[in-house]
Amino acid sequence: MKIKILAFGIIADIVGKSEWTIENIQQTDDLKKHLENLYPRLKSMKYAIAVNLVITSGNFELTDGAILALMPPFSGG
Amino acid sequence: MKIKILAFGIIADIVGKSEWTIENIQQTDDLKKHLENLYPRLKSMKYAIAVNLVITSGNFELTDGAILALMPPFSGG
Amino acid sequence: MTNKKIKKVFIEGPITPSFIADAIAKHNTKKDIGAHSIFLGQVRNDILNGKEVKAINYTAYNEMAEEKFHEIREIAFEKYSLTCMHIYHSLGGVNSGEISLFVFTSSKHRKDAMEACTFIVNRIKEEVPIWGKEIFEDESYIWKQNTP
Amino acid sequence: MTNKKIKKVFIEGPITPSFIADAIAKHNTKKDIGAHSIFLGQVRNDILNGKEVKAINYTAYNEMAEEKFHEIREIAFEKYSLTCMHIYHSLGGVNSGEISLFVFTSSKHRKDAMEACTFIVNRIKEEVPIWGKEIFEDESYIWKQNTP
Repeated sequence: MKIKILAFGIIADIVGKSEWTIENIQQTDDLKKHLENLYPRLKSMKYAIAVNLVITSGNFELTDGAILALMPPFSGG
Repeated sequence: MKIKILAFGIIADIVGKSEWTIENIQQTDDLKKHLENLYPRLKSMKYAIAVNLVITSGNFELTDGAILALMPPFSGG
Repeated sequence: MTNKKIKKVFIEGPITPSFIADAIAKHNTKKDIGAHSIFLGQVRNDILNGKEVKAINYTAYNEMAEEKFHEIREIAFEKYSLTCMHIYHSLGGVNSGEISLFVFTSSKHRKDAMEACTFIVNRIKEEVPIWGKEIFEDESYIWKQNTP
Repeated sequence: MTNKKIKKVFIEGPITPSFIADAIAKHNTKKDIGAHSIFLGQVRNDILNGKEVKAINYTAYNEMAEEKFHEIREIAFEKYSLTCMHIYHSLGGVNSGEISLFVFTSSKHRKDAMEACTFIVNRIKEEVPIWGKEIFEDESYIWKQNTP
């Protein structure tokens, strides 16, 4: 199972990339744990996770081919 | 004692002039009575009276040289 | 931030889009501004008794109107944290589809500019002695009545 | 009155006063409009840690942002009686003093245009995935945080 990940704003800076794929992650909580291990600064960050363009809440079950976006607070306008 | 009268909007149409002077009128109520006798359509009209640029309420005592404006409801914008 | 001098508000005829663009462009040197709020009043071709309004002819009690505009400016500057405020209103003929009122407020954050703009427009409609004569195609007219 | 097609919102670089003037001018054939409300977001030269912001560079999650803009449009058309609505937002670099957001609502009477404009601006700030990077004179930057 493959998930495409997009990172935006300060999160892209922290992880050093804005787009990559990841395998064998089933749920958004697993992904968060995985990323926060690799990039400890993420632990103190506020960010939302969108899956296939919809913002998720709680622990969200992922499906193969999902596009997941890591989004810090918006600052448009 | 002389008072200068200005009429605006529909009131200028009714009285047929927009500026004239009048003598021997002491109070705004007297003026209203006087005008409503001459122009009965004014009786059913809503209008404010400003004396020297300030809108009056109730019966207002006039002084020589006052400038009095007859103002129907505003419709700017 | 208040401005004690009486500013010119009345413009003969319609307020043009290019006049509005110039007013906006002038603010690009005021770099502490984060938000502009603009209100534009446009003349509608309302149908009244089966006849279409083709223009409004505006007259005002100029002396009192200028005092009122000044008063509204002062109150708005006191009430809201504004960097800039501009008010323009047409006198004379303005065709349907053309603009007769231009209120322009600027502030650091959006809330002040937006609330001040609404406040000013409402006050103008209520308190400034201006009258609009709605003129039909056949040159007949009626005196405009504002909706509250 | 709703418009089902996704309208182009993003503009590369700043939104110019002449672009705004053109948008206003196009409405002079829509003679049932009585009121336009416009909000403009301008880039401020804020001082942060002693350094002056000279520009903001905007990026977005385009696909999601376009859906969100569309959703906001639909809700605003349902909630308010509007004749027209236009939303433009910059992507890429916008210098301080330049305009990055242009929201434009039109209605018969002023209340709908004004309330819809405020509603749309608030929704954009809260819900649309756009990020501003505030760039200082020395090319260093910080990620912008919106005031609520």
